[in-house]
Amino acid sequence: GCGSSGGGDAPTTADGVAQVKVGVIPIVDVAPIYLGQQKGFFKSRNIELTMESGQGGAAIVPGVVSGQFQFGFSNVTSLLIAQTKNVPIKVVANGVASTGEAGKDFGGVVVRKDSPITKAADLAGKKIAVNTLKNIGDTTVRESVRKAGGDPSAISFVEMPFPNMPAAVEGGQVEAAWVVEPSLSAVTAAGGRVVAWNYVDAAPDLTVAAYFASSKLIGENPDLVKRFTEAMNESLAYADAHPDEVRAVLGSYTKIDAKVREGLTLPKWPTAINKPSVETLAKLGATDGIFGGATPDLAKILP
Amino acid sequence: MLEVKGLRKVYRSGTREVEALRELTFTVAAGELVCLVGPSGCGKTTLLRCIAGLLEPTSGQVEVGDKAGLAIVFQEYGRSLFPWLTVRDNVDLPLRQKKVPRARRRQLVDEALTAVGLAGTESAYPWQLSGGMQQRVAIARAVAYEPSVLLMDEPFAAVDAQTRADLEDLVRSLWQRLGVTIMFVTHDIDEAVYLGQRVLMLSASPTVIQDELTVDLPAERDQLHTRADPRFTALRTRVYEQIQLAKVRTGTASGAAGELSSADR
Amino acid sequence: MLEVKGLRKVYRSGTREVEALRELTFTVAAGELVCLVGPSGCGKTTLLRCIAGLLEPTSGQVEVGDKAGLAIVFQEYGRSLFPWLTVRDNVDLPLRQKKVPRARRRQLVDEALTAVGLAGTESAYPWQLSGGMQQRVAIARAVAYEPSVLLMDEPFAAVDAQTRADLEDLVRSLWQRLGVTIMFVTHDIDEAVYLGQRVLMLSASPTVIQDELTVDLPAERDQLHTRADPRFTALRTRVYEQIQLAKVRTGTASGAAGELSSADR
Amino acid sequence: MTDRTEPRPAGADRRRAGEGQEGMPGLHSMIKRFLLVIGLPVVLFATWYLASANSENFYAPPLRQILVAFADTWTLDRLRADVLPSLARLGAGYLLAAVLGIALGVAIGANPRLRAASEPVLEFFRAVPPPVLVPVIMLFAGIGNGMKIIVIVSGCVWPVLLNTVEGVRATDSVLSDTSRAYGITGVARLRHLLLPAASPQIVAGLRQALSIAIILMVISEMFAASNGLGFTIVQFQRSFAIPEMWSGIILLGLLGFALSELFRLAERHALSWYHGLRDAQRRS
Amino acid sequence: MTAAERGAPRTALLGLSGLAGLLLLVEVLPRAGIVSDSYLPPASRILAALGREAATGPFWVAVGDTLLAWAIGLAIAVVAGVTVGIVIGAVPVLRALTASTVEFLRPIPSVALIPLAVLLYGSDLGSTLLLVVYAAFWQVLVQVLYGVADVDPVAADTARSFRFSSWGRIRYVLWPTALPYVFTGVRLAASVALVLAVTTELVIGAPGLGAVIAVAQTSGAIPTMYALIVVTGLLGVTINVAARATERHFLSWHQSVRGEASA
Ligand SMILES: Nc1ncnc2c1ncn2[C@@H]1O[C@H](COP(=O)(O)OP(=O)(O)OP(=O)(O)O)[C@@H](O)[C@H]1O
Ligand SMILES: Nc1ncnc2c1ncn2[C@@H]1O[C@H](COP(=O)(O)OP(=O)(O)OP(=O)(O)O)[C@@H](O)[C@H]1O
Ligand SMILES: [Mg+2]
Ligand SMILES: [Mg+2]
Repeated sequence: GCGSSGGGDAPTTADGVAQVKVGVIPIVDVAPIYLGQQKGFFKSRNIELTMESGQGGAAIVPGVVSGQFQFGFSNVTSLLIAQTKNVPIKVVANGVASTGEAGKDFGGVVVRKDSPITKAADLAGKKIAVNTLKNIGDTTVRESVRKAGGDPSAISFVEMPFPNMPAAVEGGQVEAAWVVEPSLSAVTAAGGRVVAWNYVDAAPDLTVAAYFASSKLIGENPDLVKRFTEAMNESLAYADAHPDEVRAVLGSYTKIDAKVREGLTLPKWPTAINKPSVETLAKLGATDGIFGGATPDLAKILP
Repeated sequence: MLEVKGLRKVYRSGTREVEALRELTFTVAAGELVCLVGPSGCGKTTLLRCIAGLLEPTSGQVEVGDKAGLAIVFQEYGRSLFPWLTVRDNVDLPLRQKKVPRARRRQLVDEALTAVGLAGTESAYPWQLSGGMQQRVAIARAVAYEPSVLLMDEPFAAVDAQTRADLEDLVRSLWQRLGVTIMFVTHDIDEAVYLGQRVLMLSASPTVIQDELTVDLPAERDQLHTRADPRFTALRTRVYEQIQLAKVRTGTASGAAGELSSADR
Repeated sequence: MLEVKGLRKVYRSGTREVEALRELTFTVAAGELVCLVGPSGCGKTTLLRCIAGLLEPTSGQVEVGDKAGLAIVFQEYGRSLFPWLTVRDNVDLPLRQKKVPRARRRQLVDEALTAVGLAGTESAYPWQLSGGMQQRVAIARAVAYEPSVLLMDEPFAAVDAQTRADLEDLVRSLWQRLGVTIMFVTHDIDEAVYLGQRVLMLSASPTVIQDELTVDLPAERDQLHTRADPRFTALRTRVYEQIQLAKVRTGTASGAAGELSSADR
Repeated sequence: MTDRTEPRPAGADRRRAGEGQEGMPGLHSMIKRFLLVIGLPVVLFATWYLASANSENFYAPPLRQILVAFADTWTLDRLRADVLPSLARLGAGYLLAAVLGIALGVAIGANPRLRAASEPVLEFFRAVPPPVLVPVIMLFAGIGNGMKIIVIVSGCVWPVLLNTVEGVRATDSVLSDTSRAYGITGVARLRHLLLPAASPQIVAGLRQALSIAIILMVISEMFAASNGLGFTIVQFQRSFAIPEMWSGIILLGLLGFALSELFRLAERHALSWYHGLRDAQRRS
Repeated sequence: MTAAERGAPRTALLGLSGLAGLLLLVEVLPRAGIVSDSYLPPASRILAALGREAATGPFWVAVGDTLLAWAIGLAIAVVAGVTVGIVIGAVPVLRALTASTVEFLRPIPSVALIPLAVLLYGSDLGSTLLLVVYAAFWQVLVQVLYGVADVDPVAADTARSFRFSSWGRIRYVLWPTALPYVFTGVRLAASVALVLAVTTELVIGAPGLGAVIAVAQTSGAIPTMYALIVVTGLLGVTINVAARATERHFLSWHQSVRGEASA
């Protein structure tokens, strides 16, 4: 990988196949790229993919900016924050979206079986776990509470990795937690209840995450970016249409139990980015002050 | 009061095996002062360590009447003082362990340090002292402890002749005053005869008791007259001859080698 | 060959200040054997350390002809041997540093160890030896080094009388054979007279040279006859008296105290 | 021919001059010490400043920007809100680790059997990375300060423990025999022999532990935290406030340096006998 | 048979019994309901998961990757730490000059350097090495510095009086004195290196055990996660056993080792 430190160019083999590294988080959301790789959607466009799994933006964004990775996967709010700081990156393909259906989304706010909290409004003033503070989790949860008529200002959010949340809810260390699949299934299987569908509440068909590249790569190798976007779109569409194959491919890069895999609620993988929902996220973020007073310029970050 | 029966000690480490003591049997009566002489490396230190219970004998037995009242002055004086304690605290610590009242402790420490000629160095650390001074601190510590059994391993090796004479007299007066049982290891034959009621001579390795000598000099001794006594000269010659014999018996002409039996297995 | 001029040494640590040497001036000719006696704590070790260049004098100068060929036997023999090396390696190491060829080294080490009576212990570690044996290893190391200047600080303190006599003869024969310059610190007045061509007597602290004595005994000495020589007795008496005087001059009756001047500031 | 004394290391003289003397030499040596302390860092910072002046790299901004961010970020309020809680947790965790490490270390070092039985288990836990240990700790200790303190303890107890064990094992045999002969046993043996004898090595362990404690303070604040220095730095990193992030790292370094200076003073005091002993023959 | 040889099997037995006690505790805690078994599964289930993992190829590749990163990183850190430590320790001016910088750099957590590492090396071995070496280096360095300061003045004087060359002094006096400290440093560094290797893999996804743990974590595969943690722990135990054996060999002269042989 050190060879490519000069810029965003991917090393290309003699027969014109580009070696591309993509920084992803090994969760359900990125199933399409693995599926697309399996189906040869990338190979047919002369792209040879290597997936590099990192834990969140801290590891992936610097890799993309420095050209260690050609593409990366990140949630939209992080991308918006990056834009306000003028990080030289830009979205090249959609990533994952909410199902838009309360009761059937891949993320939600859960409480213990015997918790007195029964609806989103009850979350006001409670201690809620999110995976990252000042990010998509807390802004959308606040919106849920706000929409339900509660006061979101007194919620205290604590940060904790998703996998730890079931235990924290169960043990009463937090009163509620925003979890996504497969932890969501784990909580409900143990009798926990979902009291708010924050993605659904925030915006209809919310675009949650996207694939991005560095501005440099986009400027210097537009052809590669175009091929990647096409392959990605094909993969997204295919994944959306073939949930069984998605469940199967999950077994190849995660360790989700086969039984759990069957029962998971899968997200949506539309090819188009839902711009109004991104605008909503930008607005919510601004309300909650996570951009430090700046306003994200959507035109600069979205394709 | 102090009984050693069939004592044997073999050091083992790795493939090296040294029989330091082959078989020792003797008794020391309560209140007796016995000197121990023997060639370098014959096992005197080993014997003292066994008596003090610091070393497990390979076989045989050691019985000491009152182990609690036992004090020892080590040959390696430099390493037996606590470098983190001042001279005063080094002497004081065992007394505190013995729960001697504070005022009495103070008195004992002062007396002992004065007796060995170290009044004025109380607040120094051992490593700020000369070799001989360190050795005297170790002696003062043992003296202040008022033991019922006192084991001394070449305690005067590092002090000058005059101080040595003073310390010899100190040991004798202490012994007479407190009735303490003393085992005294020395290389100096004159010293052994001057001090002891009895002199035990150890052979070179493999070590047994080569000879034993009762010193029939008067109980009141002093440096000038006792050493000039013809009986004294006769006794010291006797000890000297025995030690020569011990060396010769081991078959080495130089007399300095061969006290080590090393058995590689 | 060895010149000490107005040497003064004050130890300072914290608020404690000790004037170990007040003012020493003397010369030792090349190939001379000088013995140094003086009360415990008077500064003999300090003097040797200054000569060896291990300690910075507070004032005054030390000049040594050939520093490269200087060897020293420390009073703290136990700590001056490297515990991580066997007896053989301890003796061998300085020779390797001196780049002596391997075969010659082997020979020197074997000779030296045999001379001090330690043949057979080559593969032991120092801490497996008795105190006297350790001291002899340190002596063997200095002897094998074939120095041009040899400083010895109470080298025979921990060995028995017979071994001591052997080692004394070893030092004299070495000195005669190699023409080495030797400064020899001892507490034993007889030893000083028996060994030296000259005896330097240091006073108690604050230390100056109390007296100096040329030993006009024949160059060929042996334990039996030399010590029986009336001249020998006369000389040793002279040294003894001077040392007594040194003690008395400091004004302490016991003669053992007062060699320390501690100035709290 | 006139080789009087060997040239000695300059540092030795310097140290010598500093101790136990007032007036000019003391002041002189203080200035010298100050220059020594400040010298290399100044050079390094200057190099950094010049080398980064025209940096285009988003993640390696010019030092100038970082320094500006430093002044803007670490206001008194910020220090009170984020640094104080961190320091409190750090202090609690460090002290606990020190006590635990020394206590366990003495017990294990003095008892070969206990050591044999406990060593594999301890080594097992030592090899488990704190980030994966945290969930387990959370199970038992919740997510409050207790958890963070335990995380700090779980990481920085090791250097103290290991060094104490080794220090106790290496106690001089003659000293140990002396104690036994004079009936210095039990608690007295601990207080008057084992602890002082092992203290140089214990101090080495404590010093190691100090910087590890700071590191773990940061790591513990990556989980279930809502304030603290580590939390803030991670937050900056995530929100792409890169100059601010670097300024936080610099603050960590400064903190480490300040604490280690405090430590040095304490060590000089507690181990004065040891330093005296070691310096004894090197000084004039 | 010498005492040391007799002692070895017994030591191993005691050690194993200690581990067995830990296993028992982990088995009993969840079974007795003291903690929920969905968050801390009983030891038997963890071991079963471990068995399943161990039967797969990728697992061993991951173990190999981690060990490789660990070994290279540790080797670099130890060599650098010892060299720098002895040079700095032997020259007081250097020690005084670098002290503040060392104290400044030491507490900077490796995790805070992750962006820098990714920037330079992506998620390759290089990243892991950078972080591993950074963390482990200080462990060795500080121990060596303390070790060098512990030289017995009489031993040092002996070397000086016999005109040892600088190298001779380092090789025969400084080094043996510092060796026990170095061993402690290496043992500390070995586990820190392992911790950092796994953590880096966990966070930036460099190939290795850590990456597998991350996958197990995000997948909610609790027993598998614990099984992998057990593997890192066992690696630590193995490394320590090896370190102890070398130590016994090289430090047979040292008080701490010889005391045991004669007992
Ligand atoms: N490191 C030190 N710090 C302070 N004072 C010291 C130090 N070393 C020696 N002294 C003092 O210097 C004086 C002379 O000590 P030195 O060791 O030279 O005596 P010495 O003549 O060799 O005595 P001995 O015959 O007992 O070995 C003593 O009073 C001692 O207390
Ligand atoms: N720890 C040990 N390991 C192996 N051998 C030892 C050990 N300690 C002593 N020895 C051996 O035991 C023998 C007797 O030693 P010891 O120290 O008892 O002699 P000593 O009579 O006190 O001699 P010295 O008068 O020289 O002090 C020596 O041959 C020595 O090598
Ligand atoms: Mg002995
Ligand atoms: Mg001396």
